[in-house]
Amino acid sequence: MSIIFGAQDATVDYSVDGWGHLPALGPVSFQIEAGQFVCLVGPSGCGKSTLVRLLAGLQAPSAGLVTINNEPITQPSVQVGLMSQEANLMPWRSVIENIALPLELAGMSSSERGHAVNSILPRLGLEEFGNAFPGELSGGMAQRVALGRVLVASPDALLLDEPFGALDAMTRERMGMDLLALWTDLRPTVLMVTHSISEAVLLADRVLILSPRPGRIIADLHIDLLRPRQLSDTHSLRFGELARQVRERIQQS
Amino acid sequence: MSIIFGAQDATVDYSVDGWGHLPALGPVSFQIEAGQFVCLVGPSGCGKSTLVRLLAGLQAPSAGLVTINNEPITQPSVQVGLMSQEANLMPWRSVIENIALPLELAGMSSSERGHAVNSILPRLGLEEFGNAFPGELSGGMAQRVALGRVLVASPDALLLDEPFGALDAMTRERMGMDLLALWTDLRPTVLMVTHSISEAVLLADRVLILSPRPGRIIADLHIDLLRPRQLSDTHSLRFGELARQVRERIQQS
Amino acid sequence: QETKSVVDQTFFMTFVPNVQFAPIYVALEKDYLSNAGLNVTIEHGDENVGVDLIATNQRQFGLISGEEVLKARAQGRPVVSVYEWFQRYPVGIVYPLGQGIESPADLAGRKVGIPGRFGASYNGLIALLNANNLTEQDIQLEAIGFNAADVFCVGGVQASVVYINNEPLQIQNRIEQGECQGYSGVGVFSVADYADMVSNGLVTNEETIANNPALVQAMLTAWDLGLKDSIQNPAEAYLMASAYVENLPMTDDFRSALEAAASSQAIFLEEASPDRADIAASRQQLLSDLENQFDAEILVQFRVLLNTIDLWDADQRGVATLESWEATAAVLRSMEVLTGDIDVSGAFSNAFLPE
Amino acid sequence: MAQEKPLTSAISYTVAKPVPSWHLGLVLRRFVPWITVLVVLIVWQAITMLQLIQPFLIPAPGDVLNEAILVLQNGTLWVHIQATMGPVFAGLGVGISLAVALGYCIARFPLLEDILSPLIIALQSTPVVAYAPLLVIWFGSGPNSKIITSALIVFFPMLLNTVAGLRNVPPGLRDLMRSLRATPWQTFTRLEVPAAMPVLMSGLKISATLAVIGAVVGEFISANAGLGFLINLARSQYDTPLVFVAVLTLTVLARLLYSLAAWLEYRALYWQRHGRYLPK
Amino acid sequence: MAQEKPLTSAISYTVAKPVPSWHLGLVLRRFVPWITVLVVLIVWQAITMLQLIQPFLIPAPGDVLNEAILVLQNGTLWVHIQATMGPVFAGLGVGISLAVALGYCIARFPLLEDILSPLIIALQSTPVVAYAPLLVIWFGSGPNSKIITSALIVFFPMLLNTVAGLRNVPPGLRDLMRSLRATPWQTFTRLEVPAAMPVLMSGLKISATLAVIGAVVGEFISANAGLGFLINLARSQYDTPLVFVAVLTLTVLARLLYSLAAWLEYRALYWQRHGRYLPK
Ligand SMILES: Nc1ncnc2c1ncn2[C@@H]1O[C@H](COP(=O)(O)OP(=O)(O)OP(=O)(O)O)[C@@H](O)[C@H]1O
Ligand SMILES: Nc1ncnc2c1ncn2[C@@H]1O[C@H](COP(=O)(O)OP(=O)(O)OP(=O)(O)O)[C@@H](O)[C@H]1O
Ligand SMILES: [Mg+2]
Ligand SMILES: [Mg+2]
Repeated sequence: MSIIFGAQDATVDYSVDGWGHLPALGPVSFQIEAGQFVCLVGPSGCGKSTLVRLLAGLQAPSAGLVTINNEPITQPSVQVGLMSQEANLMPWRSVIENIALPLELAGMSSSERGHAVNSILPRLGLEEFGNAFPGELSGGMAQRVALGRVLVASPDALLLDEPFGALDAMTRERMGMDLLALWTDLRPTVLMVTHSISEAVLLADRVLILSPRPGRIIADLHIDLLRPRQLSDTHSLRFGELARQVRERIQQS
Repeated sequence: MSIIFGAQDATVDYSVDGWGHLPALGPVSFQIEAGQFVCLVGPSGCGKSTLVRLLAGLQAPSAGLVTINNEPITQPSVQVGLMSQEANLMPWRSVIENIALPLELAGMSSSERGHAVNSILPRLGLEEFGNAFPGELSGGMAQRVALGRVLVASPDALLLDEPFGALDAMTRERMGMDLLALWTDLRPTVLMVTHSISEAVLLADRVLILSPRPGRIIADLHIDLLRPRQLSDTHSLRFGELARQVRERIQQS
Repeated sequence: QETKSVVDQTFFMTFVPNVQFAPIYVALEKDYLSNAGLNVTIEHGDENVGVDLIATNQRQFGLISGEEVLKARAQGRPVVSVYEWFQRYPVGIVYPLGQGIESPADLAGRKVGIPGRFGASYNGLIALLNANNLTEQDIQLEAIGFNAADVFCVGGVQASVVYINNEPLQIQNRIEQGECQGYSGVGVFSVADYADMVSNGLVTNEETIANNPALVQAMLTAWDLGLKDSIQNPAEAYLMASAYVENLPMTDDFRSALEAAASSQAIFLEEASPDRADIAASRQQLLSDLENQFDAEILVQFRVLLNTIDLWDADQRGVATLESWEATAAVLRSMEVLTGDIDVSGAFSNAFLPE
Repeated sequence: MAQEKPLTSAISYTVAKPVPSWHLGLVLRRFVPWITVLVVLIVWQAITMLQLIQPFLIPAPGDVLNEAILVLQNGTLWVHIQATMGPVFAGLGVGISLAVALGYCIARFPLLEDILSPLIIALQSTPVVAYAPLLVIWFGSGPNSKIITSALIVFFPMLLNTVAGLRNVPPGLRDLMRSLRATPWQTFTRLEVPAAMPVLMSGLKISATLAVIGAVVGEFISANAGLGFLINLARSQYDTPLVFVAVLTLTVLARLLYSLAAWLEYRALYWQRHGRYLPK
Repeated sequence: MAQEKPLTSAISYTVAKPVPSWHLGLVLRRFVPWITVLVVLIVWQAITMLQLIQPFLIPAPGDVLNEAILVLQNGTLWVHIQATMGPVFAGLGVGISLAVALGYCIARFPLLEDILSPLIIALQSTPVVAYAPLLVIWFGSGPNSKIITSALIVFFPMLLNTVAGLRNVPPGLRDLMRSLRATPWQTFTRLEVPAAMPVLMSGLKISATLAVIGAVVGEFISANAGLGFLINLARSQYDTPLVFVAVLTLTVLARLLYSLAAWLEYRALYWQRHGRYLPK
C-alpha cells in the first residue's frame, strides 16, 4: 500500500510548432520514500507541474524514467491522488457531487459517498455550500473543493500542485495543519508544490528546489524539525535557519 | 485623469436557486483617494472579488452605491484596468496578442502595439514566450501574461485581484517591486487583493481588512512606511510591527 | 410580309426534356413559332406548379393533363384546354405473360405498383378498374414512386400502372437481357381500351382566351404543325429532338440512317400523298429496317417516340369531345376527387383548332 | 442602474444578478411566440382580404380552418399524423443513436474519421431519389422507408455536433478522469456527455425538425399515408386549403418536437443557470 | 510507453507530446480515405460481377466510368456542374450570413428568439413542395429558386449552431471585454467569433453538404440544368449509368465542399493544436 516515487534522469521537452523543442524539465533524478512528505519549490515555469504530471502518469518523459515502487509509470494509478494547479471542477456538478466523484467512480454506494463527503465539508469550510455549483464559488472555495476531492478517497500518495495558492494566509495555515494531521494519521507519500517557503519548511520532511527552466534539482534539503509540528514552530530558531537556507538556495539558482 | 473610488453601504446578495439570498458582501463604505495604493485582505469567500467586480463596473450592488470620482458606477471605464482572479487569456491568441488586446481595442496601430508589448515582455520574464499560446504556459506564466495585459495600457486606476497568487516567492517579490516602481512613476489609484500580509504591508498606503462573508471592513490600517520602499524594508522593525497588526486584526475577525 | 413584333413566351412542360415532347422541338426547329412572331422558351417543372403558373397568368401556355384541368377548375383556377394533344389515354397496366393474368379481373388480389395515389396513373387505374367492375380494395396497391420498371423486374410487384409508351419497352428490354424475374414477356391493359378519357393537352387560361385569341390561335397552329410533322416523319422528329434532349441515344451510324430515312420520308410524303394508314405502315417499316441494323439499346428511345405517336395519331388532331371530358369527370367523381357540380364544357375548347 | 446588458439568454448561464428576477416578465415571455402567430394570422387574413394573391395560391384562414375541422372530425388528419410521426420518432431514435455512437468512436479514434468520411459524406450528399428504387425494393412503401430517410437526414448533423462537442471537452477534466482511472464508460457518462451537452442539444434541436422533413421526403417517394402523402394528394386535387392544413400540421408537429428538444436542453443545462461558469 | 491514448484527433487540441510526431504517419493518413474509396469500388465491382443486384439497379463500375468519360468529353457534365454549384455557393453564402447575423441577434436579445422562433421553425419544417409554386412564381425557374432552397436548408443548422456557439463563450472572457469597453463589433470579432469557432465550424461542415442537397431539391422542383436535373433526365430515360455519374459527381462535389470546410476549420482552430487548452 505504501508508495515510493522515483525518477532517473527524467526529462521533458515540449515540441512547439515552428519553434522546435522546448526543454521544460530535467534531467531530474530523485527518490521519495514511502510516507515521506516532500515539498517542491522553484521559479514559475521551471517544470514543477510537468514533474507532477509525470508522476501522476498523465504524461511520459521524453527521456529517462519515472517510477512508482520501482516500476515504470505507464498510466495513472488509483492509489495516487492528484490535485492539479487548476481546480478543474465539473461545472454541472454541485460541490458535493464534485467531491464525491472519485468515490462514485470507485463504485461506492450513494449513501456511503454522502457520509464521506459530509464529514469532509466542514474541514474545508464549505458546510453551507454543499449544493452550490462551481460557478457560484469564489476562487479559494473552488480550490478547497478540489482539495476535498483528492482527500476524500484517502489515497496512498498525494500529488498536490499548489493546493493552497488561492487561499488567504489564515485559511492556508489551517488547511496546511489539517493536511499535516491527516498525513500523521495515514502516512501517505506526499509531493506538494508550493510557493511558500515557510509552508514548505513547516510541513515537509524534505524540500526539493528546482532551478529555472529546464528545472533540475539544485538542492535537496532535509527538514529536521521535530514532529508533531505546530504553527508556533515557525517562530523557532531552527525554523528560521531552515527557511533562510531554502531562500538562499533558491536565490543562488 | 486621477481616479477616486468610493462605496457607501454597498451590499451584494446573490440569489441562489432554491436557496434564497446569499449575502456575499457588505455593507461596506470607504473612499480610495487618487493615486493611493490600497491592499484588500480577507478570508477566502468573503467577497473581495465581488467588491472588485463592483468597482470595475461589471456588476451592480444589491443595495448602496459604488462611485468613481463621486459619480455612480454604471459601466466599466477604460481608465480602470482590471486583472481578475482567473487569467482569462484568449486561447486562440498568442502571448503577445493577448497582452496587446487592450491596445488593439483602443485602436492603436499594430507597430505601436508591437513596441509596447515588446517593452513589457522582459519585465514579465516572458521574452522567449511571446509567440506561445496560453495552452503552452505554466500557471504562473499565464498569470504574468494577464498582468502584462492590464499594465500595457497604463490605466489611471488598477484593480488587481490576487495578481501574484500563482507566482513563486522570488518572482512575486520582483514583480511586486516592479509594480511599485511603475506606481511611483505614474501614480495610478490601486486596489489590490492579496493573501500575503507582508506583500500588503510592503506595497500599500492602506490595508483594508474584510470580515468573513458577508465581508465588511473590520480594519482600515494606514501603512506609514517611508517611500520609496525596498525589499529590505521587510526586515525593519516598523514593518514587523505593522505586519503583526494586520495579522492580529485578521485573526480577531 | 409585314414585320410583326416578336412576342416572348415561356411554355410550361412537365418532367424533363424527353423524346415524347418531339413535336415541340420540331415546331421550334422548323421555325413554325418564330415565323408566327413567337419567341418561345421551354420550362420544365412540377405539373401542379405549372397549373398555378398558368392560372395566375404568369405563363400563358403549357402542356397539362386533362384531369388536372378539371381538378384545377373545380378549385377555382381558370385554366382551359384548347388542344387535345394525346388522343389515347397513355396509362395502362403492365403485367407478365404466363403468370395467370389474362384480363384485368385477374389482377384481383395481386400486388400492383403505382407511382402514388395521385395523378394520371391513379385516375387511369380507377377508370380501368371501374370499367371492369373492380375496386381499389380488390387489388393490393403499392405506392412505389416512379420506379415501376425497377420494382417490377425484381418482383416487388406483380403488375404495375405505367405509361404505356415507355415503361413496357424498358421492361421488355430487360426481359430480353434476362434481367427480369425470368419473365418471358409482358402484356399491357391499356386504359384507353376500356374508357375514353382525356389526356395531355395544350392548356391556356381564360384571360388569354378573352384578351388575346390571336395569340392562342398562332400558338396552336405552330404546335399542330410540329405534331403533324412528328407523326409523319418520326426520323426527322427524333433528329430534331436530339438537339433538345440531352443524352438521347445517338451514334454516327444511327444519325446517318435517320437522316436518310428522314429525307426519303419527305419525298414519300411529297410524292405519294399517303393517308394515315400508309404513314403508319411507313413507320412500322422504318422500325423494322432500323431493328435490322441497330441493337435495342440505341433504338429504345426511338421506339418510345413511335409508341407515343400511336397515342397522338388521329383523323383530326387536337379535337376534344364532350363525352370524353364527361367520362373523365365521372371517374374523378367516383374517386371523390371532384365533388359538386362542375361545368365540364368550360374546361375545353375546340374553337382554336387549326384548319 | 444602466448596466451594459450582458449577452445572455434564459437558457444560457447568466451573470448572477443581485436583483430579484422579474417573474411576471418570465410569464409574459411565454406569450410572445403566440403574438407572432397572431401577427402572421392577421397578415395572412389581410393578404386574402385585399386579394393581393389569388386565393387558390393562398386561401383565406377561414377556409383553411373549415378544412381543418373537417379532416379532424372525420379522423383523416389523425391517421396521417400517426403515419408520419411514428417514423419520425423512430428515425430520430435510430439516427441519433447511430450518430452519437459513431461520433464517439470517431472522436476517440481519429483514423476512423479518415476511413469512414468518404462513405458518410456520400450517404449525406446523395439525393434520396437516387436510391429511392433501392429503398422501395428493399423496404417497401410502409414506414420503413420513411424511418430510413428520416434517420439519414438526422444522422449527419448529429454526428458532426457529437464530434465537435466531444472535442471541446476541457482537457483538464479529461486529465482528471484519467488520473482517477475512470473507465471509458465512466468517462463517457460522467464527463463527455455532460461536457458536450450544449452542442449535443443544439444537434438535437436541429435533428428534431430535420427528422420531420426526412419522413416527408420519404413519403414523397412512396407512401400510402402520412402528411407528405396528404400534401401530394391535396396538391394533385388542387385543394389548396387541404395543402395548407397538412403543411400547418407539419409545422405544428415540428414546432412541438423542437419545443420538446428545447425543454430537454433546458433541463440538461440546468447548471448553466447557476452562477457564472468560470472554469477555475 | 503505453500511455493511455487520449481522446484527441489531428484537428483537436492534443496533449503536447514530448515525443516527436511521426510525420510519415501523418502523410500516410492522407491516403486512408482513398483506401476506403478503393474498397467501395472493389465491393461494387464484386456485387456487379456476382450479379447480386440487377445491373439496372446498380450498373458495373466500368459502365459508369465509360458514361462519365462520355459526358465529360462532350462537356455536358461540366455545364450541369456549373448550373448546380453556382446556386450552391450562393445559397451557402446567403444562408450562412443570414443565419450568423440572426443567430447573433438572437443570442444577444433572447426576446427575439421568442418572437421569431415560430416563423423560423415553420420555414424549416415546411416541405419545399408546399411553397414551390410561390418560389417559381416569384423567382422563376432559374438559379434563384435553387439559391433559395439551398439557403433555406443551410439556414437552420447554422442558426442553431451560431446561437449554441455564442452562448458557450466563457463569461470570464466576456467580462474581460466589457471591462475593456470593447464595442459590440469588437466583442463580436475578437471574442465571440473565435470562441464560437469550433461550433460554427461544425455548422459550416453540416451546411456544406446540406447546401448541395438544397440545390438538388430545387432542381427537382423546376430547373432546366444542373445535376439534379440530370438525375431526373437520366432516370426518365432509364439510363442508370448516367444516374450514377450524376449522383457520384454530386457526392464528389459535396465531399470537396466538406473538405474545404474541414480545411477552414483546421485553419481556424490552429490554436487548439498549441499545447493543452487549459483555461487558466
Ligand atoms: N502543453 C505544453 N506545451 C508546450 N509547452 C508547455 C506545455 N506545458 C508546459 N509547457 C512549458 O513547460 C515549462 C514548464 O511548465 P510547468 O507548467 O511545468 O511550470 P511550473 O513549474 O508548474 O510553473 P508555475 O509555477 O508557473 O505553475 C514552461 O516553460 C511552459 O511554457
Ligand atoms: N455568481 C455567483 N453566484 C452565487 N454566489 C456567488 C457568485 N459569485 C460569488 N458568490 C459567492 O459570494 C461569496 C464571495 O465570493 P467572492 O468571489 O467575492 O470571494 P473572494 O473574497 O474573492 O474569495 P477568494 O479569496 O476565495 O477568491 C462567496 O460565498 C461565493 O460563494
Ligand atoms: Mg505549475
Ligand atoms: Mg476572489
